[in-house]
Amino acid sequence: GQSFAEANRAKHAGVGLAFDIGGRDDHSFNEAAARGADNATKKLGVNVKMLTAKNGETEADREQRLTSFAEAGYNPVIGVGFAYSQAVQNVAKDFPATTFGVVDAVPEGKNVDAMVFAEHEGSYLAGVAAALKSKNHKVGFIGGVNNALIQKFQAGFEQGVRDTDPKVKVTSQYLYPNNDKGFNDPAAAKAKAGGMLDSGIDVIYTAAGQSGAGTIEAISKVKGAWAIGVDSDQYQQPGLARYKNRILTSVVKNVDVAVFDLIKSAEDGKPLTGIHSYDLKHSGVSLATSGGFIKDIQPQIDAARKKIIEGKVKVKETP
Amino acid sequence: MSTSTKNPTVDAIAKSATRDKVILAIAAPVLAIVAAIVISSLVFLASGENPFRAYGIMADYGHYSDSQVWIINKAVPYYLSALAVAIGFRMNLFNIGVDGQYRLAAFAAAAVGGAIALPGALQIILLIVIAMLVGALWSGIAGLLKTTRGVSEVITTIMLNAIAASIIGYFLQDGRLAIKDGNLLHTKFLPESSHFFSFPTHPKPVLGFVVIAILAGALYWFGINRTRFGFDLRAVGASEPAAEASGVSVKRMVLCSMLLSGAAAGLVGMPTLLGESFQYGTDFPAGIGFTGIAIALLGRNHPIGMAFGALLWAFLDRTGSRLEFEGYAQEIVGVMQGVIVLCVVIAYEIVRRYGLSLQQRKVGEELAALSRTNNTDKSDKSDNPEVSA
Amino acid sequence: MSTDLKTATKLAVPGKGGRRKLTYPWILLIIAVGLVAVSVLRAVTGAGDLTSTGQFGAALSAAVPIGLAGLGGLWSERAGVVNIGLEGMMMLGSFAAGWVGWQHGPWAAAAAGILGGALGGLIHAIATVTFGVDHIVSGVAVNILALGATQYLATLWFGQEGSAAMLAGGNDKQSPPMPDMPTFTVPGLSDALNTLEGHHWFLVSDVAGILGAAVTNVSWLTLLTIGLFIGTFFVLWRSSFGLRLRSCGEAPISAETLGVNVYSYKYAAVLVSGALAGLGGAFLSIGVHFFQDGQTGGRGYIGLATMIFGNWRPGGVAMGAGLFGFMDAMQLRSGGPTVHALLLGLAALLAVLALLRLRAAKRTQGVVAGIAAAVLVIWYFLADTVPLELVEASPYIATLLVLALFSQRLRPPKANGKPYRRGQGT
Amino acid sequence: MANHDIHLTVRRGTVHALCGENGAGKSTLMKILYGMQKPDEGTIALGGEQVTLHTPGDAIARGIGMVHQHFMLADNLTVLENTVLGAEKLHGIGAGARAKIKELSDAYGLNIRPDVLVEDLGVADRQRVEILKVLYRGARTLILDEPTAVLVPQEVDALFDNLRELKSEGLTVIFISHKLGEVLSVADDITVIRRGTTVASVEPSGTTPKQLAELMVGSELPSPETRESTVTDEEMLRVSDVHLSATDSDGVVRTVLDGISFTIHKGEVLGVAGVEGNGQAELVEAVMGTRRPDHGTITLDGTDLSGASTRARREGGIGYIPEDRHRHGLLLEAPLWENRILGHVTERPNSKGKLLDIPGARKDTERIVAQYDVRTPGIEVTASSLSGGNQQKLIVGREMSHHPKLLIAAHPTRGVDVGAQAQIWEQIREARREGLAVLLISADLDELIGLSDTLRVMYRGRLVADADPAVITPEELGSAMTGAARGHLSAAEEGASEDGTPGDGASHDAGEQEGDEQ
Ligand SMILES: Nc1ncnc2c1ncn2[C@@H]1O[C@H](COP(=O)(O)OP(=O)(O)OP(=O)(O)O)[C@@H](O)[C@H]1O
Ligand SMILES: Nc1ncnc2c1ncn2[C@@H]1O[C@H](COP(=O)(O)OP(=O)(O)OP(=O)(O)O)[C@@H](O)[C@H]1O
Ligand SMILES: [Mg+2]
Ligand SMILES: [Mg+2]
Repeated sequence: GQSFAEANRAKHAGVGLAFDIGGRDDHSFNEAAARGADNATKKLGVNVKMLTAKNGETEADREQRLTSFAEAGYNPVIGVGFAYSQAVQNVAKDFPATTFGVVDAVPEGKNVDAMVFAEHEGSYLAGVAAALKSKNHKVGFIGGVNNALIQKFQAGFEQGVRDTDPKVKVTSQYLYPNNDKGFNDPAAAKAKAGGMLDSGIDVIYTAAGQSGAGTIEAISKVKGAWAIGVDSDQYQQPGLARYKNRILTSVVKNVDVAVFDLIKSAEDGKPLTGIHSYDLKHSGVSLATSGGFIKDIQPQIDAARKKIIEGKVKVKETP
Repeated sequence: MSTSTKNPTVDAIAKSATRDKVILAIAAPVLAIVAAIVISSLVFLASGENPFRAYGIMADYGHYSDSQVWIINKAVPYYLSALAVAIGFRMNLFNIGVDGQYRLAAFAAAAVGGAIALPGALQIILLIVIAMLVGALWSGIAGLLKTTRGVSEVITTIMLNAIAASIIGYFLQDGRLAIKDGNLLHTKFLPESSHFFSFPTHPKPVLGFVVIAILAGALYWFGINRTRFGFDLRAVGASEPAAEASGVSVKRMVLCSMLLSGAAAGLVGMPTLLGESFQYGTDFPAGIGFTGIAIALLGRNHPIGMAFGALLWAFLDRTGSRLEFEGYAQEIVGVMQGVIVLCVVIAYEIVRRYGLSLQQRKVGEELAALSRTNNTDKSDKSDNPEVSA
Repeated sequence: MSTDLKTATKLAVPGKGGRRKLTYPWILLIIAVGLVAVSVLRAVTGAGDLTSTGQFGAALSAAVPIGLAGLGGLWSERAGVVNIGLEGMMMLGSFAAGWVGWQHGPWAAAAAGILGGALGGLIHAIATVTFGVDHIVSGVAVNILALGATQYLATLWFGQEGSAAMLAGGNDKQSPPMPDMPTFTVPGLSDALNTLEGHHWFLVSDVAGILGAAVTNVSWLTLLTIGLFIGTFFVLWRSSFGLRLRSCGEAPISAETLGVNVYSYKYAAVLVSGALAGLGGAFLSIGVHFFQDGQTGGRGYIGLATMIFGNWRPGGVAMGAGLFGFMDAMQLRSGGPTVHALLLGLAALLAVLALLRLRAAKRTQGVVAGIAAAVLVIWYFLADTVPLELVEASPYIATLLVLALFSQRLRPPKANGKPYRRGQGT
Repeated sequence: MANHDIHLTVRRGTVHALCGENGAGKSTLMKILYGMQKPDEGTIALGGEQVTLHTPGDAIARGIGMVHQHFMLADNLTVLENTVLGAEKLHGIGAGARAKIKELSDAYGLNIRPDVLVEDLGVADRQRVEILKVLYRGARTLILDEPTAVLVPQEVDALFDNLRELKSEGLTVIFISHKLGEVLSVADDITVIRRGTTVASVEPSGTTPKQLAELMVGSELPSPETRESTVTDEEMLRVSDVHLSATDSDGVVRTVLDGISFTIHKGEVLGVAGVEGNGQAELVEAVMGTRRPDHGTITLDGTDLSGASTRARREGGIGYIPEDRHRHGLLLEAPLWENRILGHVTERPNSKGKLLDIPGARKDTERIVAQYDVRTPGIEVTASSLSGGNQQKLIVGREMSHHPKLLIAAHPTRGVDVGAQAQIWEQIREARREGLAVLLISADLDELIGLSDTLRVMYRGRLVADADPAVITPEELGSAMTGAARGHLSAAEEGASEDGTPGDGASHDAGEQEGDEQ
């Protein structure tokens, strides 16, 4: 019979934003992407439609979501999160006239804009801050899931600590070896952080999505310990307002910037394609300063940033 | 159908009995679906939405060809999973472990398939056999523990699911059996020879594995209903002591059906592996084993019933995300699915009980009628109708 | 009348041996031996976290939700209703707690969790008791329904654009955060034990570490849970209500002939079961301050396993949950190295088992245990940590092993899972 | 309809007996009196006052107590817990209750041990617990549904003493039994029920068992008497030195069968008597292969079956009428034709090769229905909708259809009405004439004595005595069943005094010298 696309010939409908599980208000990179799109609505007046993944999705579900957007005339269509990598690659083939964007992955395709971030560079700065702030000379890293993306955070952080103060011991652990639950399990992070704190670690950097709230809570129970947040400026999050004085800083991934760039380019008729790396140099990643807790060490941090930007320090992507 | 009794009324009685049977068989699902629609509508109304517009959107979106292809492709693994669960159900075994079994099986097949390349169909056959063997092996542990140590398979399969996930996690790492691809880890891509054929439908192809699913369903039906083995299996399911006394080795049957269930579970991941992804990665679909339980309940372990169940499930999946597009919360689909399963199991039980008492009453009436007509037989005193069992 | 006429099969050989009843001195002795063993293990392997206050505190909080689910299972199954819907009831509990908690605080959240779980129990009771649906089937249906309902309601109540909940930090998958549940610390004692623990003296510090967990930052809900366990024992085994309830799980038709309204006891049991599971779910939300989709993470099923593990008795369930919580906390807190240390402990345990089996003239079992012990020792010395995956799976493997070894000694309620209809007895 | 137009009047302080054939509706009537079932119409008056009984609770509150035909005890609870269950308000569940139980136990000589688990009790003990339960609730009217079915005559006497004692205290007893001798000896009034209605009320003094029997069935009672002996000297089944032990849930190993040896010849019926629970069921299971003996051999028609599976044994020619047809004989929710396949799925006409032959099975089911007079409207109905007797006839038909060499018949007529009973007996006799060997287990001593060519008595897992059915009386057999007599029981006096060792009675082949009945 007839397919949906044939029956519903599309006109330009706006921007389609497909979130990973977590949804638009995940206080993390979904939220950042949404902010970018909201910005575009405000500044460019484009219409934005957002859809969210459900738990336990398969490739087919993700492809369907992207296809729905493309069919309905949304352009560009952006998949937020590396889970959309394969789906974007497949669907982009079917809709050559539509621009697809994906955050955190590099699928192939002529009409695909791959937005990747130099998390390792941001994490390096976090490492610098952690090394300088730790009184016990012990810092910790908690990853949600032991995958390549999170390993970038670990690698940068460890290098940053080492380069700053070789005496400081870094302990890096993951919540789950390969279960996405790791991004969604604050109780586990709380237990893990508890273990680290008991062993004398007093600064913990957590790259584990929503689970990070667990670390921050555990830290709030121990005097003098600091948490380092990830993705968004967690100091500003309403859900964490109670603990904001224990959030040293956050490694912010400016997904909003990337999303806005893509939308703007498409509106301008020259849609971005290919791989776009949002690194320290291009303010794709940054270290948040809310709360002013790192004011005292800002010079050292700025120095480290400069070295990276100038290429004097090369941050590794794998630990 | 003919009966031995010479009484002419009996034939009519038998016919009406068959008719009742058919009516009762349809009554349960109809009752359930009506109840489910009513309850879902109430949920819609309670959340201030118009249920009929929602159903309209779902029906409309479901009828497009791309939706239908999508639904069929999605239903195939669901169906296979339901089949695996149903094999256990037929003898009162509760294989909650289909999820772990199919994932481990698909992973093993993917790992082997990525490493070797046999020519043509050989490769596909090999991979399917490997998957079935691994699935059977994994469920066999539960079967063995049940037969030798008397541990409930409900518990062991739950534990085995978690352990399977860890095993896969251990091997699915760079340097072990996986390669890194961006942020994903997956096994090596299968060679061309392991790609299963597909039907060139429009706009997307229908997975060729649907043929295997249909074959498996037919085999299941035939095996259960037409073979000695199937009879033994059903006997154990209907009454373990009676089966034991009849000469069935219950332990052997438990082990056998656990193995078969696991082997069927091994197929669940194959349509995806051989038809879509061609590798097993961290994003390989999980949770189909649990969906299979729901669908087996929905289809009452009947091959056709489960086919409808699988299609219904896939339809809800497909059209649910359309609802999201239209501004509804797609999670309503989860509520609908839950309500449908609950209504089905309750409706089925009500209808079953009603049918049983109806039959007993009828038997009583008929025997009374018979004994009135054959009143000459004075020693006829066993016709006390038994109504309560 | 010849009063000594007995069933021959039962008394052909007068009962000798068999299960020794666990009396309090025995239990104390076992605990003492266990403590010494763990201390030795800690000293030998240097895995300090094995007996730390933090470890035991975390173990306790990991054990509470599982234990509550297991206790819920116990209530229901003691009345003859298999409850595989515990997982769903936990979800309802944690959802309800998250929903109420951010507006009315953690105590209201706990109460809401209880009600939410009881609602799940009600559905299960209606299906199984009133309609006679197969218990496992109904339980599965409850799980599916609870999952769907919580996800749907979460989008509606927490994630609605611009709603108060969203502004307070909620989203489609998560409720806004709620305030802290107060904890209690026994002043003085806690610090003293903490100091003692810090000295790393053999046994003394270990005991101090363990006791420290019981007096430092303990959630009131944990205390409540301990009370519920003890209360369950007294209600079910020492009250007439409990006697009636258990009789429904052992011989419902007999109970019926004695004027017990079996339906209402089954209803009561399944409702309590749901309420307990719901409280377990609420404990999870309260612990992390919000409800989250997928928060229960299969704990309902694990609870079911601990119930079987615990032989349908509160003491056993508590032990099972404790063991599971301990393993879980250990793998989460310190990961590979500590679990690695446990390899040695397990090897020692197996060696003892091997000796016992050999003495009981069970050669093959003894030899198998011995070989397993040797393999573990070799493993221990060859590697200095164990893979994260093994660590992650260790609680499940432990449960499986325990069930495989001891399942024969379990005694479920006799009419557990059997359909019961009023007035259909013979 | 189980009951209609029932009229029953019971005088206070009497023992009132209720007789009627199987399935006549006695238990149903009593359940109505006890509030377990509701009558569609009619009234119940207690002490002149009209009452409605909705639940057993109502009945208990009005002083009615019932001892059910099947024990109503929870195995995993203690005697005390079983007793106080539902009546906790009276004396609590602790010391008060224990004291009260002791008092009642002493007063009526019941010998109750309150803290034992019921599962450790024997049949007679359980029955006393049941009576205690009723007394504990202060019942003034006791209903006893076939209390004697599982007791040996000596125990029956003891029970009747108890009943007389209760009567003298002013209690009313309603007593159900098939055993007319008993009824006449203990009852003050007798009511007879047939097909769900009362047909007569008689005084025991002016009635003979024969008259009573005719009232019950409306015709003469059939007897299980075997007319001529058909025993040959061809050995069919030989069981030698079988020993079986079982491990219970507490891990205690118990001997269930010990030193069991016997032989059955073609055309011979070997009856095994014994109080239930003495190992008869396990003996049957050992011969059927559903339980594996620790040692010993079982040989059928020259083939050693000791290691064979149940299926191989059935294929080898063992037919089986199980004791509990609902549990072991039928798939209750399956149609009759599937039940016809059960147990013989590997044999014609049920299957060809590995496949079922459904048309064949159906056709043969119809034959069985016709030939064995199974009253059913068709073969599609489920087994559960047939009455007990018809279910049993179907089982007998099924087993006979495969021309077994050995038939194991465990309580073949239990719960079966008189008509069906006669048919089943006749079928067994007929097959025996054609050379069938039968292992008969029955609690009905008349049936056992009447049908058997040889009798053995089982006690505590051993065959302790043998008897000649031509001369033995039920009383003598009963005393052997309690373990009071051993060895050969052919003459009453000798049998009682002979003190043969248990192994003695078991090991000698009684069958061999007893081909000379009648
Ligand atoms: N007298 C008591 N005082 C306080 N707590 C108790 C007491 N008795 C039991 N408990 C608690 O309740 C639990 C009951 O466990 P369990 O059911 O195994 O007891 P039990 O003594 O074996 O039961 P029973 O007496 O019925 O045989 C114990 O583990 C303990 O935690
Ligand atoms: N509610 C009912 N309606 C119709 N028939 C019933 C009902 N309940 C029981 N029956 C049937 O009525 C018959 C009488 O059963 P009952 O148990 O009263 O017999 P009984 O006289 O006690 O026989 P027995 O000597 O075997 O104990 C049985 O065939 C039973 O299946
Ligand atoms: Mg009866
Ligand atoms: Mg009766």
